[in-house]
Amino acid sequence: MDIANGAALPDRDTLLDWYRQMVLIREFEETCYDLYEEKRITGVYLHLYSGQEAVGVGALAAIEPRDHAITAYRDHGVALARGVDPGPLMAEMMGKRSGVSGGKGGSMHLASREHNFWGGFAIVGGHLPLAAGIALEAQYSGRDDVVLCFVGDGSSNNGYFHEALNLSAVWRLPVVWLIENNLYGMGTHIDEASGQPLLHKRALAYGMRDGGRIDGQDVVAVNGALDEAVAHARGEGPVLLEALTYRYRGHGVSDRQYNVRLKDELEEWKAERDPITRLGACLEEAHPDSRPAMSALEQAARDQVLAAVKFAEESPAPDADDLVRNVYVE
Amino acid sequence: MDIANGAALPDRDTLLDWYRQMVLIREFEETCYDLYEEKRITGVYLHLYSGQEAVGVGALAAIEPRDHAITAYRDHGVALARGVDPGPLMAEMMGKRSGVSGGKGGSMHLASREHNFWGGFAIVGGHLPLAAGIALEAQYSGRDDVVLCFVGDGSSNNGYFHEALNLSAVWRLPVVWLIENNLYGMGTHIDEASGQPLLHKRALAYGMRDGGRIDGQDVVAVNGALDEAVAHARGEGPVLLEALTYRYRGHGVSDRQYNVRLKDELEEWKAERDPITRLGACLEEAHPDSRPAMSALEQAARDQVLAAVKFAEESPAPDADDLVRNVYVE
Amino acid sequence: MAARNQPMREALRKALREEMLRDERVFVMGEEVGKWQGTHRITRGLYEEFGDRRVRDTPISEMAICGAAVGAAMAGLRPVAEMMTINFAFLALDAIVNHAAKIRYMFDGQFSVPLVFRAASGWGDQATASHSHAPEPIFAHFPGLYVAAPATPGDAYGMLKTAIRDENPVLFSESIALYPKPGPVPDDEDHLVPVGKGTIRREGADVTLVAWARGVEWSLQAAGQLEREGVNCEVVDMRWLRPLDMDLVYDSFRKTNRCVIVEESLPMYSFGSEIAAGIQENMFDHMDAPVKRVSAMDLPLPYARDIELMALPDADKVVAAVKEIV
Amino acid sequence: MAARNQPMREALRKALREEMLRDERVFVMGEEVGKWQGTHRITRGLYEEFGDRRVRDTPISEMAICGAAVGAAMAGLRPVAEMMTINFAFLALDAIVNHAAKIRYMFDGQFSVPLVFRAASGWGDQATASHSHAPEPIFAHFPGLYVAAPATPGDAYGMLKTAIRDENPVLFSESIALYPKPGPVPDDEDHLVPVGKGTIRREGADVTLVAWARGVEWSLQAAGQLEREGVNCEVVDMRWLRPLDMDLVYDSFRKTNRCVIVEESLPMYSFGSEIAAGIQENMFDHMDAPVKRVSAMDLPLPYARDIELMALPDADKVVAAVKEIV
Ligand SMILES: Cc1ncc(C[n+]2csc(CCOP(=O)(O)OP(=O)(O)O)c2C)c(N)n1
Ligand SMILES: Cc1ncc(C[n+]2csc(CCOP(=O)(O)OP(=O)(O)O)c2C)c(N)n1
Ligand SMILES: [Mg+2]
Ligand SMILES: [Mg+2]
Repeated sequence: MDIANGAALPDRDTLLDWYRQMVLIREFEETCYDLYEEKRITGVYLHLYSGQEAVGVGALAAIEPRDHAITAYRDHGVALARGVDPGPLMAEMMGKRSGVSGGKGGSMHLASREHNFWGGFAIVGGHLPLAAGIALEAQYSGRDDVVLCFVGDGSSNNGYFHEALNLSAVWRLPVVWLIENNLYGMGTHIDEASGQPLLHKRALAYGMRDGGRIDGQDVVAVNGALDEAVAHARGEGPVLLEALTYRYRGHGVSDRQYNVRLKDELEEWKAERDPITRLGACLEEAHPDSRPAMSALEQAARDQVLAAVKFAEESPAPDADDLVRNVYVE
Repeated sequence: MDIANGAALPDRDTLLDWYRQMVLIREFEETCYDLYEEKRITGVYLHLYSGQEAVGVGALAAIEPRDHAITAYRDHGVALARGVDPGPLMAEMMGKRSGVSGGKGGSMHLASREHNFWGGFAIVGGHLPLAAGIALEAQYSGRDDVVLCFVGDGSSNNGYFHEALNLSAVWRLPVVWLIENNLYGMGTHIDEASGQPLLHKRALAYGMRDGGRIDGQDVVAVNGALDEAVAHARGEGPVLLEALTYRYRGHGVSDRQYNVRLKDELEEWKAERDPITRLGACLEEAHPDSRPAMSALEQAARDQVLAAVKFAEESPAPDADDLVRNVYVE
Repeated sequence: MAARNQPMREALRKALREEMLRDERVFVMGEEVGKWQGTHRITRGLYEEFGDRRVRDTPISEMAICGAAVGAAMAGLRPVAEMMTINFAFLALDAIVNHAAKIRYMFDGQFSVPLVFRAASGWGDQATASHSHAPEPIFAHFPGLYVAAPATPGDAYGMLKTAIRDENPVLFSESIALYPKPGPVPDDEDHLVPVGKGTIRREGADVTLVAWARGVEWSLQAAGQLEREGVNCEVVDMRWLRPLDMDLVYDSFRKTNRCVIVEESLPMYSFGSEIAAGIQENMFDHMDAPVKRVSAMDLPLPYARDIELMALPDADKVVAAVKEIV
Repeated sequence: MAARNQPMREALRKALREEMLRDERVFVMGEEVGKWQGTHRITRGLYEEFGDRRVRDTPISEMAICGAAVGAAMAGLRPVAEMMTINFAFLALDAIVNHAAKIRYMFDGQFSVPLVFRAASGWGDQATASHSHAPEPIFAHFPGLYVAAPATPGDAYGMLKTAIRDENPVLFSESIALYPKPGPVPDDEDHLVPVGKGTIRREGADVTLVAWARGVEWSLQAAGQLEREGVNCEVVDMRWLRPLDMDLVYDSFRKTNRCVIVEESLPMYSFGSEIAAGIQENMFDHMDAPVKRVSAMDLPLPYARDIELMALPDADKVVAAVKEIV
């Protein structure tokens, strides 16, 4: 259950801050799950990040506020780790006007321009060239911002992946392509979807830096690998790497069978590699006095999410005027 | 100027037959060029194979009649090497009803079902999944046919390439993916279009056999590499390899600058690596008596192409009935 | 003919299964169609029954799915390729239009492309803008392809069979909202609905409602409401967006001299546009009033439930449109 | 206003160059736009003048070209991305429709996407089925995007400037057949043609011809022929396929009470359908005859020159259509 694997541990405050983010994400996601069961969140799409927290938190800790993050529809965790307020995020889930996207985007289309969090995209692979374009703007403007682009393992077999990664290599764009390899597309295992299951090796096809495969359940390892990748992207050009991880709530709410289908695998990941448990254990070992702080963070997460739900439920829904607004810039 | 590089040479008849095909292609292409200048062939697209003959001839010699060939719009040479009669091919260039595609397809859309030559496709990358599908039919039906799919270097940066190659790997389809790397898309050099200029290395991204990079101006080397690749495809699954080659007539007839733009490079390829000159020299060295036979083949090629032009010009054009025929199977 | 009441989902599954049993060349491919049982459960049980040779899970590769289906069809198989939702067919537009639809013509009949692209279509249910479309009209713009869009389980059954047996490529649109809705499905394995033939769903003398897929349901509901107010609607279900059964529309219009077109698609360059244009061109002397169109509002679809539904057609909007012209 | 006679090709180049000089954020990207000087020579000389930062050759990657343009636009640049021909935009339909056109709405105004997709369009010249399209109507089906299609060099100049300066994504269609045709180009670097405004190309009282791009030329030719026979045509150039200047059409129709729609596109679910539907709906009481449509024949385009031209519209077909209704 150890993490960091001998690498130098960040200081206590840093670890605690990561712990804070990870328990906040977990609490937020599990609350979403319950709210959906209670039909307080509706719709057909809701893809939860439970289990993958270390990837988002460890990766986003490696970039600066001026840098950029973009992801697919499994976007709650990335939004939270990027520092977006849970209230407007929860309001978005509930389709409220106070949601980050005015209730028009929903779970799959969170974004916060002020946090340089660019979304939240629902077409597999569709956000990859957007990441390249955002990086191009930085390069074009002579800044050294980096774009961190999260990519699903299943998405890496789509044409967008090939074209966007190649373009980023040809133009030496400052993008870190981080594959969150949670082993599955929806139900299809990576071994049955990809001729090359070691996805990071695809870097060679673009002549770009191969950042390797990392343990995505180890927030310290993720952060370390991302630090390197970000430094490379900032100076030299794109990097591709993958983090091995696992989703606890199946593909999304439409996936009613997730806890039956692969029961043993799921239980094993939860029991042996849970990223929060592992970070907690590591903290306790390195800083035996940190249990109370951790408990306080857990309680704070619960309070924060409760407040977010309250904020969301009390917010007004959009109306007929909102419906027709922002089709175009007028 | 030597070829085969120490590999065992095929017998005299084989070499002479390859010589026959290569001079026929060259004669056909150069005649097309002249006919276009004289406006006896019209339109905007005509992409000639002059300079690349060894790739098509060497590769197609490695497959059987029951196997399959498919390519892009630079398709005249592949059609001829597959054994399609020059008459209906030339008639197609001239938009005649006696053309292989009834005058409706033109230069870019040659095909001959009876030769298992599947075309002739004009959208970059578009024929790659078709090749996978044709291979699937063979596999599905329990036959061991192989599909030989020609791919342009520039096309290898398109989404179709990624998706089709990956699918072929996942399903272990019997396809040989042969990149004809003539260094350019239209005007863009491979180094500026591909993050990985050693295109054969992209095999790793699909976990498929890497057939390496071969000298595409050496028909014996091409044939040897393809023999291996075809054997692998027939038994094990897909292979990716590339042949380094050069086009003598620029991208196509719209490319009016080809002989100015890269004059030195062009002259060097012609002078040092011409595939016909090299095969001729090799034949003379290995079989000093073969000059008269070669001359006869050259004359035969001229006669054949002349006859093809005559056939084409004397053929009737399609009419209003042809215009509306074959939109659907009625 | 004997029939059994079944949801459209089951009717489609039955048609697929029977056609696979009937013809060894028919196979299914697409994302999650096999082990996962199909996202919309249309292929449920087929993987277990037919195995992975004939029920083929694919990577998330729409261009390759559609393109490989074209190649396999050219070579003699009869692929049924599933687009998990029709939105993803946007990524494969080139394979569908520039390849499937044109290969026969480009090579002057050397090849045929007997395949079906099944695509789950429509919106509602907060799927948001990029997952909420009924864009069938843009596919039906192109010759070489047929476009099917059944409104009832019986038609879904018969039309899918027709599509599979036909020698031409068919974009087969299935309305997600209709999947659970039941209706009679004929007990006849050779029940075929001819390509390009619409049908009258309800006879009436005052106004013709022309619709497809979900539009038929809204039209029938509106017709019910209007009947109570003394307006007698005839409901024409076009069933195919290409070819279009304009004769059927004209026959009805000759009787009613009034028409409202009802569809789930966006309003511009759409089904309503085409039908209205055809009526005014060919039935000019029979027109007692302008033809009206009811469609989705001209905007991307938002997530929030209330405003999402405002943007969609419904029976009330159809009633209001009819009232404008009677 | 002073003007110079120039081919449309030069007018476009001039607009691009001036906008690049005016606004450092404007840049050009696409296949062969740089060193090769642009396949259609619209970007000729720009690479030499502006360098490879602002004139960017790309791999053959339409999805990435369009998608990267979206990202760069969201981030504050003003990309002008070239599709070598509009057919290749089929490969990028998802980036254009599901991303460029919807991002503003999906995120409720957090982002804007100020970009231009320039696309060389049209057919003729034996480019064959997969390279011969005027599919603008399928793009104009979708809200969130504007669709521009100039018919004259002056408009090409002013509309491209408008498109580049506008805050919304624009699909800018350029008819390949019109590239070499000359016409007056205003000597005014701020000459802008407002989004969604059509224009009257020729005044007349008997019939309204509604057209765009090449359709305008065929209409004007037909109007010339018809004048000699005493039929006086008004020619409306719509200029934008989205938004549509229907008021202009209606104003003209109120005068003429007759209309023929002329376009290069395929006939079904097309521009003609939309305009005809609008007229009958809103001008019913002004209609003296059905609205007629002249478009390409409903088939893929063949290679052979003679039959290819048969399939396309021309002035004679317009004349014949007008004669049916006067
Ligand atoms: C182009 C496209 N095809 C299919 C889908 C349907 N779909 C949504 S998510 C998904 C699986 C993606 O898997 P992966 O990239 O591994 O991401 P994960 O859900 O595991 O985070 C699929 C097939 C889609 N949204 N877009
Ligand atoms: C999807 C698509 N994009 C662009 C084009 C225009 N185009 C035609 S050929 C070509 C270059 C292809 O280069 P390569 O694949 O190397 O083939 P080569 O011409 O060298 O044989 C381009 C860009 C096209 N036909 N299709
Ligand atoms: Mg995954
Ligand atoms: Mg090339």
